[in-house]
Amino acid sequence: MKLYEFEGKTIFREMNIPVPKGKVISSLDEAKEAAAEAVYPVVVKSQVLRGGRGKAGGIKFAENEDELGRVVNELMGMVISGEKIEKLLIEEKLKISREFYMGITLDPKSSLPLLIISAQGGMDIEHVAKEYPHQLFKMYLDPLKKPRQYEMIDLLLKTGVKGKVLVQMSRVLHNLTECYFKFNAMTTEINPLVICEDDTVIAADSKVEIDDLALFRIKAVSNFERKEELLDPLESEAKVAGVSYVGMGKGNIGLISGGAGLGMASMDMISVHGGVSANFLDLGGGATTEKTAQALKIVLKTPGVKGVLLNLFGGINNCEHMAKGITSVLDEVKPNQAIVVKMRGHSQDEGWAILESRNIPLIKHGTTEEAVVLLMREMEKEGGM
Amino acid sequence: MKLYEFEGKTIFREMNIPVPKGKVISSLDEAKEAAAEAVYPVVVKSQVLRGGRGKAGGIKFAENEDELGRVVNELMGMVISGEKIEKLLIEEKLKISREFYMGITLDPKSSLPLLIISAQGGMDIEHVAKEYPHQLFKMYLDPLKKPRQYEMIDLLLKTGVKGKVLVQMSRVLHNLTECYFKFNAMTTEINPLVICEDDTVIAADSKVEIDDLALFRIKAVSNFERKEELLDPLESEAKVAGVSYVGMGKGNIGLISGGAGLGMASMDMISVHGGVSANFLDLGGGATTEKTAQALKIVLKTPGVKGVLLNLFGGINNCEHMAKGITSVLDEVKPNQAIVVKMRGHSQDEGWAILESRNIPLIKHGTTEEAVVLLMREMEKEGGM
Amino acid sequence: MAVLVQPNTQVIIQGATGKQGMYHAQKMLEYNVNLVAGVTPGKGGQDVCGVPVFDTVRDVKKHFHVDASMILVPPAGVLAGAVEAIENEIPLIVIITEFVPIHDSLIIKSMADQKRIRVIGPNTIGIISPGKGKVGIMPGNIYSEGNVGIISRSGTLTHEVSSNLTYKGKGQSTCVCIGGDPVKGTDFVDVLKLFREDDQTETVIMVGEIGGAGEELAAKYVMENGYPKKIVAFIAGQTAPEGKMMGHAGAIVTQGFGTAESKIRSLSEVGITVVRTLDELLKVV
Amino acid sequence: MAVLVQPNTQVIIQGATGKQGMYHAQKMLEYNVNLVAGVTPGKGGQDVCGVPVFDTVRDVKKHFHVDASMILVPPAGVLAGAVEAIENEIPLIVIITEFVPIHDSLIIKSMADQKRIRVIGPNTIGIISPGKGKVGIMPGNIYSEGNVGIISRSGTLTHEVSSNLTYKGKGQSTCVCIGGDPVKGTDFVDVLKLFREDDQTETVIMVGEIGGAGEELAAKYVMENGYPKKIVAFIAGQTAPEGKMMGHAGAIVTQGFGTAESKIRSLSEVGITVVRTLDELLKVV
Repeated sequence: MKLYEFEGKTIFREMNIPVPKGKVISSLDEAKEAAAEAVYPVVVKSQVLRGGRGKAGGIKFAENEDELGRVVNELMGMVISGEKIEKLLIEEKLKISREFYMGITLDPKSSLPLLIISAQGGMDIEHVAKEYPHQLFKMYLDPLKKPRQYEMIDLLLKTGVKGKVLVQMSRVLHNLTECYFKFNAMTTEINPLVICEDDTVIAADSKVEIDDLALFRIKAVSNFERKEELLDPLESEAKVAGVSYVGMGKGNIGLISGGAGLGMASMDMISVHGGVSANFLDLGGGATTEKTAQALKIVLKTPGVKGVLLNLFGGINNCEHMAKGITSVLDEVKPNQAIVVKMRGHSQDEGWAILESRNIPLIKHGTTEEAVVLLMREMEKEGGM
Repeated sequence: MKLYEFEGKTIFREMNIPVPKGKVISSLDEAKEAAAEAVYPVVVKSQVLRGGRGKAGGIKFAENEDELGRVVNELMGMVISGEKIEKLLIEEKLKISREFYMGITLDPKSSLPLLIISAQGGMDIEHVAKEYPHQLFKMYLDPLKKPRQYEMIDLLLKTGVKGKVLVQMSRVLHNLTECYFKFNAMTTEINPLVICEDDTVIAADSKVEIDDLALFRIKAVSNFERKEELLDPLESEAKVAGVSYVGMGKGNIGLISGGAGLGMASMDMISVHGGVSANFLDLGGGATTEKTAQALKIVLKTPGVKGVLLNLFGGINNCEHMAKGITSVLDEVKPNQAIVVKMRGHSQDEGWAILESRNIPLIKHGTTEEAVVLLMREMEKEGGM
Repeated sequence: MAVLVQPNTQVIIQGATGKQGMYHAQKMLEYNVNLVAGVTPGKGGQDVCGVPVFDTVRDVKKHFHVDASMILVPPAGVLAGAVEAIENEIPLIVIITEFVPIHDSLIIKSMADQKRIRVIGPNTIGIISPGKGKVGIMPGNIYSEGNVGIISRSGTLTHEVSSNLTYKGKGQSTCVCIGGDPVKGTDFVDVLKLFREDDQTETVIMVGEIGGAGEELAAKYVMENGYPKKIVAFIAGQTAPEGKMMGHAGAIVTQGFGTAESKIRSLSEVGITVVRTLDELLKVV
Repeated sequence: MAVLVQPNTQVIIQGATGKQGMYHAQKMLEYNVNLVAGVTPGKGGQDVCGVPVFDTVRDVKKHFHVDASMILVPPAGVLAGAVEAIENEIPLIVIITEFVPIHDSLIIKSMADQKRIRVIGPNTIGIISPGKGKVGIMPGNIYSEGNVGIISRSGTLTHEVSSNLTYKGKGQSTCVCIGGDPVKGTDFVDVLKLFREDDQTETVIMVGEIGGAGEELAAKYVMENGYPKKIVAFIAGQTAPEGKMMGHAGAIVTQGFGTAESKIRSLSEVGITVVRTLDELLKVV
């Protein structure tokens, strides 16, 4: 779960990471109130989850109440990379002396959290990372050991900061790592971390993403509102059924698989044979008769789908249950699209028998390629290509 | 800081320790509202910080709204061991099958937190501890390692619990230890921990004490209200001055010392020589000129005090500063009580010179006994005995 | 002699009394696995398919020597279960459960590394040495004994590749599904090291996927240490749409690797045969 | 040769740039202590009374060998400072600061025990080997060199007893103030063991207080191991009012000990001379 900037800052405040004074507004009425209270100049920041906000004009400044009104009117409702701006964060404008970067994320090579700091913060940190990697200072974090204040100071000394700024930064860094662990974050990032003209250190932005799988135990984020994303109707249906759904745009083949790996490999194979996958439904673990049936119904409803490949294994699942799910759909929907099932594993004989009794084209011992080729042939037969 | 039962239960709830459904009331109006909503029978529990509430009649039951009204009227404002009841906790009455004991506190022998459980909980646990110590099961907790669920199960198996109750208890035990560490507790205790007739496990009481020295960082308790304790006016004055004050009841000698150990030893010595300490002020670390002066003024104001012993060291403090504090009081108050100063340490020559210039009876190289004897003599001189 | 699982491996299931635990206890017994006990707190004294159940791992160890534990508990219970297995020094721990929070996996991995205990998973179908035994949930009938070692991130692709090989008459020494999560106890390199020393294994198949760095690290390992056996690799997701990154931190640590192209290039460069389709894989092994 | 502090002991002060840090740096230099450096994050490059200040303990160790650190930072900073000293393997750490949260002391003590590092305090005036050196804040002039070892929970009573002895012409080998907190790095038994082996120390004075179990544990140690030197003990607080206990847990763990009577009885029973007043102490030593 990605957090909006203002949500991340709420968490930062809780973790004693200093953030600018500010107020979130979500309507023009609130804006008026905020404008009357604000101490100018202020910065007005669009609250969106996608990146590139600054370059897209989503951040503006205002010197007085009038300007603020204008800026709010401009920004509210604007669309940035497909995301409509519905909230604005109005903050004191900092007197920036320098901009640092601080971030923690999972390093895929070591499988450890990696802390990265740089005295060259701001929007171009990726450029710095590529062109001047020696200006990035890194430290792996030990998941079993709380971060130490002195380790933070050691790391920061490399950037050349000193005195009061060093002490403040070490606290921010320490608290950011505590935040990373406490909130089960995928990423906690401050860019820029601002050193103001009076040498105070303030987190001017926040990027926090919480591990979705840990949300059940992170109470602090449970009251962050999320509008239900506007899903494709089929995607919503899949969500209700508890099936993972990936829409691929236009395509002629629907794909159901019992795992992401086999699904991706099947898509690759469909592509090799000139087919185009319309969507991909992953039954995951625990595919019951009902779940299999619902997945198949969703795929059959997909506009443009002329054929469906079910590439299944009775692993944690069971072939008999899945076969029953498939035949139940045939009874209910009577589809005219081509359907090919490749299935083996636990209770495969029982499953095969059920499918064969209904003459469903079936690959028992063949490969995924054979299944794809068979589906293509069936689709031609039905005039679907 | 000791927490009221209902406050402890707020924390328990946060830590996923099950507690009975209930409501705190602090007025008869609130009681009426609660009575209308309650599901009877209920138990009404006086919220006091001192022990022995049950035996003193501070817990009562009510079968219906009328009875509840009567019981609330009886309890509200009642005094238990000197403590006036101002809040009541009205809770569902549990259908108790068995009562366990669970507690964690610092073990003075090992200097480690000690977890204690017993299947013989309830009011008489201290009796059990004395007479049947083998019915108490104990485990030291490692301050560097989070408690493990399986260790809790291991410990609980010794009490003979099984099945669903074992699992619930292990969760309570695990969460109680997390609570102990997270809230920097001196003690976290559940007595009784109730196994209900339907095999659910519920913390029927809570005893939580937070380390006062850690309160600055325990946000959860910062909004627990505490009325300023009704202090002796001198005690309040000492509190404002930042001096530790222990009142001793009636006495003729006031004592100021630069540390608790020397203070206690001085009291012991005063007692040996037939004196009675009226109070004891500990200047602690960082005794400035002002602090010393304020402490002396407070002692001089104490009714019945005929003589004052200042038993001081310039250790973390400085003799010169303390001497200036003493003489400033003489100028301001012109006391007629006897004053004896025993003082040495950092800057002792400067300090001694100041006191000698004002003819204050001074022990330089003598013992505390010599100082006490000198004070007694001075008091006789002034006709104070 | 295959790796990790042998005919005499003594196995427990943590979470044996759940629906899946009972189902797979039955399947393991059918595959002649030495399933000595189940562990479920509060269910001590019961049995599953005749196998005794205990409250704690420590209780099991009072009665049985244990070589491996298969963890099949809900995601929120995995951390406690794995910590219990690690601190009771079970040398091989296979975490089947999917949807385990990443921070839990981080802790599990660090603790296991400290104690030199091998964790496989989470989010895996486990390990099988066909004909000898398994600590996993795979259907034994689609696997067969032979000389191909398989390392795969995906459970279904483990099934797919193994069953394809089986039907072509090519058996497997051991199939290790290392799991699909970003943080896993065991990665490609670890299993490559095992297969290197295993006399039964003649060829190794690596089944990778887009994302992560395991395949690139395996290529680096082979470059630095050579490899005495033939390795064939397949990367799934060559036509998958690109994922989205959060913040700059992700971009900084990733710096371009993780794509199918990066993996295929890295592996090819060190002389590993990289096939483009699963069927091609069958032809070159 | 006295214990813990010797003439060549090299000392740092963590918190050297604070008001008290600067004052006691000066006092230590006056006592000819080898004060090699101060540590205050953010003040690296400055100096205190001519002694260089560094940002971290690690930075100090690049330039100096360090035998001991005296910690004089505010209570909320003690945990971080002590952890830094422990993990940088300073073998002797003296925590002067009072009002340290008990849970912080628990962590400090456990970490130090694991690494076999000696922590004195918190809430102590420190250690002095008169005439040789000190890691503490005591006024050197009221101490004198000799053959009495002192162990005291109270800072002021350490001053009192030592100065009384000094004025009677009896010097001290080492005075160790173990501090007044319920959780402390070093207790009576630990220092008794040191004095046991110290040839300079002929007599040991234990200055106890009501509360805690340190005096009873010392009695137990002497009972089990004997003691080759004369021990004289004094317990302060014989006339102090009784403290209050919280809950049953306190009563269960305490079970009667901690009172002046319990301590005096325990110590007397193993043959230790227990005096009733501080003046009596002077007579029997």
